[in-house]
Amino acid sequence: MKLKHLLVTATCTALLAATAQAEGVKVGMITTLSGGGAGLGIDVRDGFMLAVEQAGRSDLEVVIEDDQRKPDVAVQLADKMIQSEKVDVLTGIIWSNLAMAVVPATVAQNKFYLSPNAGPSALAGKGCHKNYFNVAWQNDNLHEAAGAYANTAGLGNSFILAPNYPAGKDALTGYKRFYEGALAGELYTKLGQTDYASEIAQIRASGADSVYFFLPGGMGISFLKQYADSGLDLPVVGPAFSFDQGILQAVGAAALGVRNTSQWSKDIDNATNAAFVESFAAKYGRLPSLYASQGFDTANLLISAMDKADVADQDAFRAALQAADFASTRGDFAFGPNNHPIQDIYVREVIQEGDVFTNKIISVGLEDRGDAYAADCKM
Amino acid sequence: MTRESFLNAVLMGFLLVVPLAAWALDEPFIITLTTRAVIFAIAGVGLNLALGFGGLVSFGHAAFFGLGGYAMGILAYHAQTYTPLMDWPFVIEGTKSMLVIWPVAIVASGLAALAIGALSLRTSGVYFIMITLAFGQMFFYFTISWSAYGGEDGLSIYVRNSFPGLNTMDPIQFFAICYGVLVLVLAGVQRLAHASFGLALRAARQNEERLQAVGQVPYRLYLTAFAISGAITGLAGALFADLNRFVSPSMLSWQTSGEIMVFVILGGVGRVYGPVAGAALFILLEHTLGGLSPYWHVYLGAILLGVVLFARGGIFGLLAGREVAHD
Amino acid sequence: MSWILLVEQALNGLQFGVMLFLMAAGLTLIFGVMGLINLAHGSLYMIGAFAAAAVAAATGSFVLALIASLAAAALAGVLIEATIIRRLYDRDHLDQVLATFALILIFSEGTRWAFGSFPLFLDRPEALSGTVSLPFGIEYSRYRLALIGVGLAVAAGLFWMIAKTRVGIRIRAGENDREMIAALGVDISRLYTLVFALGAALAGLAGALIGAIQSVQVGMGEPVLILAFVVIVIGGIGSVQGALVGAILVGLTDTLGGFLLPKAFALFLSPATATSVGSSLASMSIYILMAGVLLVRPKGLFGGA
Amino acid sequence: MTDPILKVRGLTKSFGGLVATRDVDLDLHAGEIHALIGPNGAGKSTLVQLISGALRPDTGSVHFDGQDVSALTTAARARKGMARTFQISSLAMEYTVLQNVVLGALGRRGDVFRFFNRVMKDQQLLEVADKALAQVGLQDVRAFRTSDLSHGQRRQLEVAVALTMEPKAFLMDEPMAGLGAEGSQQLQGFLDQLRHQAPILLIEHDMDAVFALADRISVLVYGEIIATGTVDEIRGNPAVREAYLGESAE
Repeated sequence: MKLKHLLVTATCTALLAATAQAEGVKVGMITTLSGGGAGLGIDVRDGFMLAVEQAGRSDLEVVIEDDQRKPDVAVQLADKMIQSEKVDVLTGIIWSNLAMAVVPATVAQNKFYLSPNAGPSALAGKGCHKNYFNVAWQNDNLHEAAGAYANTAGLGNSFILAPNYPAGKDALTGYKRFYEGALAGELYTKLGQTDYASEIAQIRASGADSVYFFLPGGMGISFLKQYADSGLDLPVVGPAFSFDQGILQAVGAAALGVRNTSQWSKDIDNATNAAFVESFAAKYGRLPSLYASQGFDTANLLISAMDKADVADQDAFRAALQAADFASTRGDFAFGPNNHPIQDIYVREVIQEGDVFTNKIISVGLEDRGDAYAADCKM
Repeated sequence: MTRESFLNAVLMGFLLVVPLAAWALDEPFIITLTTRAVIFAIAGVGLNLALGFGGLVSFGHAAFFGLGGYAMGILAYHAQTYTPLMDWPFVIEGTKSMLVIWPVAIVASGLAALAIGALSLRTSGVYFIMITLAFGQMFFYFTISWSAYGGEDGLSIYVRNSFPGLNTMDPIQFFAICYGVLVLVLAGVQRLAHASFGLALRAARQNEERLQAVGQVPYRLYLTAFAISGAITGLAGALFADLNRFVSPSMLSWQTSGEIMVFVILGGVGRVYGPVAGAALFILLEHTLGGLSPYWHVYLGAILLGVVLFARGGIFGLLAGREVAHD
Repeated sequence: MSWILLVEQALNGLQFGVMLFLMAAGLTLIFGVMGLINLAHGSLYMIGAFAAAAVAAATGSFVLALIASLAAAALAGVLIEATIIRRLYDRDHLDQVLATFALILIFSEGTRWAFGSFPLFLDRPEALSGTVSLPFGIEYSRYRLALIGVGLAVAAGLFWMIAKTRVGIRIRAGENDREMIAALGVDISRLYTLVFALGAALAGLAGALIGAIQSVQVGMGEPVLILAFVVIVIGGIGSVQGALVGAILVGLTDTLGGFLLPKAFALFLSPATATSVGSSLASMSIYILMAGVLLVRPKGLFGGA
Repeated sequence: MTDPILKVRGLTKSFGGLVATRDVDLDLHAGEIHALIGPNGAGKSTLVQLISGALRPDTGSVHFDGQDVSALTTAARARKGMARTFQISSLAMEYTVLQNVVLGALGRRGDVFRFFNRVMKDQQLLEVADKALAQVGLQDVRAFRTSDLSHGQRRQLEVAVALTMEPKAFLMDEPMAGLGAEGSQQLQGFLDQLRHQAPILLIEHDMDAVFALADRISVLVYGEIIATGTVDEIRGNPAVREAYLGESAE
């Protein structure tokens, strides 16, 4: 491939600049800690650092920087981490657009990147790279599970909506990949939109039997509150992003009973998860979210590779990562050929436990799901 | 040598010495950081032409910054995927050469500025501020939904574009290119400020009636200044995209317009080298305050507020005193 | 597409419009009387929402929450007016833009520091939940209907105040001639503080009312701020009447544009393309509206002189 | 008699229902000072703006130097040689005195769209500028910032800028306003000489100056010219006396 050729050129340049690595592993975490969406970054960081602390290793150093959710700042920080801090591994990015800005250049410079959250399709298919590991999910996964769930739940006329940007389009594509019923309507809303009266009116008029939406962050909160207020009582399905622990309390009772898909839930029954939930709550005084679990798993994956290989030996370290020989909060966890997870995606329901709104697993949406792009990946 | 030109020399020397020292000490990130300041300075110098010399408070310059970025992104994207930009009526190929990309970025953003300016200059005052903001937002939302070039995800370019005889992936060499562009732009704007056009434009800002009374039409001067201003900011955008090897709609957000404006005001409105000082200080603040606290925006806000309230004329007003009339 | 849906969308547009008016009225008054561009108006909206959420969480009362939003925003308004804004009245627009931009940074991060990074919970009162049946079989959200009512009532009150009360007369005098009003012996700085507090309170109220059906989070004020600017520019800066007309125009354009444009494009494009092109154009529609209005009337619809 | 340099015919302008000028005829001949007087609110400012092109009349025409300039902009009229000075000094205050006059000369020459010349080193422009400064007696302060000038000096500078335009006629809006007795006296002497360079349409409140300088006087009341004539004719005109007595009785 000619593209590869370009990459090789870049790699050589970077290699010349690189100096001999010291003992141990230095990790650069670039994540969103200020401004809008800071909650997600804080959860990833806290989950990651909890695992690091529990491992108690002196040969693992973590440098954390705030990307302010700005792609150009993230790129600067990646440069800083690689050039000045001389890190071996980068991680932490929450948003797909920031990942698209940072990941290709990072792996081209022979660094490892472990994604604790974003999984854009471009990096799973043609743009995959042997040094890029996704420890969360490919962006489509939760939506695919929702589509599959709709089939088993007997929903045959969905109204689907997402913001008008790439992740939104991927989401609806993912849903439709497994969903077999008819579409009552398909809408793209403005990114950052906060009022959904118009969309809800269209849902009401469409004759749909269910609603699937992907509206991350504040958009989802607004949608759910307004949906509950509209008196519509069609079943709603969404991905876990709008129902995670940080957001649920702001949505309140409006979310009760909503089915959502997630690769993690705090009631997944394994010892690692139970210990994680307990120690996270004890340390930070709040329940962990799926982002926190992803941060925690990412750190444990890294630590498991450190036990097996020296990071200076790239091939051995890569093989150790690929083996994914760690106890995941999700139970079974393995990497596919494109270094993306193969894992179960659950269907959860929002419930109330005392004063706190949280989720409970009701079924498995997709079992051992990889992703749709692995075939395009030539490593 | 006036105090202002002394300050100019110190400033440009500082921007040169810092990365060289960083190069010697093998601190490439400092070089990258300085490069960022230099590119922001170019964008600010561009805006300053409209804002400082013409009195045109544009709240939409991010559109030109982003347009320059996308000109680079699109050309390089087509070059790296080996797909032509256009098949019909004739084939246009992408390119990875800065010497081709820059003129395209300049012309594209200059033409956009000409069109936006021609419409916006029918208004004045607050209305002008707001209509430029509106055009900026239009471009912003357009790029977000422009799925052919990545939409909100933006476009990644794997390797920096090429410049004859230099290795652009080497931070110090890429810095040299940007610094060279800044010097050229500053020299150009300096000449322009002292040329017939500059004399008339700055007179129009001070007193439109006066300019008309000597037989000249302010609108034409404003529009020309706005177009040149947009073109320079567009060039900065192309460099910025190359620095990051990435372009996305965030370059076109209204916060970016605000930031470019901050560089100009922080440095000193209407001083040719003002935005250079402003951008350098801004990057310095961002870097040092960012390390102090996750809530560093509070401090940044307080400093900006202090500059507006107590240091009128920005850094240059503070250090170089009242603007010296040049003749 | 039925016409009932169209009417419902028009109601939604109207509701969006009257809420924008609450924001825009303060902005336009502050500009009209004091000549100030206040970018920090969106922060006052955010403060109103956060105050309401905090009080609602503590007391469970929506009425108290609304009172808190008014009081907190007005207090914040008086505070910044007396310490900072006051120094900006005789500055040019550029200084005002920068200073109030700095205020946004301070308010946003300050709020995040005080309330954390996660969105807060604020719900509409139970009494206003559910829907009401309107004529012709339209089911409409009770809370949104209440919002339209509150918005129109505030608008009426504002018009009455400006037309009939002494404060209103002074405001009108202040809009026409600043020296004149000082010559009349009115304590100008008190009038300015009052107008600013009034504008702030309206923004805070809007924040609380909207916060109940949206997400109460840091940064929520900025998109609304930009829309409010679009509104007052369309209406003519300084004109409360213009703000009302502009707000409703923007509300309807945004809602109906987002609803109708994809359908219109579907008439001659494939569904996927139509949705995408229509949605893109819809997100630009209000800016296109604003540019169009300014090209025909460079000082807005009601901006006379 | 030769054609007038400035010929105004039937100018009418109303704002809403209010008629600001009604059917105004006015001539300015070579070599004369033609004064336009009238009580406050008579419409003098409106008339000046109509002649200079800042306002468009509802009906009527303005001919300048033998051409119909009614459709031209202020700038185009200025380029034809209609030099205007303003009631309130209208100068580029941040510029030096020299920069202001060079701006005038540049405007006259017309090549403002040059981006890389050194305008303040342009000998041709400097010559014109220095000549104008010398004529008004400001050569000693040429490097001063305009905002540092006294009120009287700014008035002189206005005239100097007008001179660089190689004017065919001057349109002077209350040049004596705000000057002390001495300053007025000085300017009066200067204008007396200036009329030989180009005729002056002088809008002025200072009656002593008007009566001392004017060859002819037109009186504008409520937007209409009620009388035009020599100084003596106007002094003896009963309608004028009434208009002015009425004013002074206020």
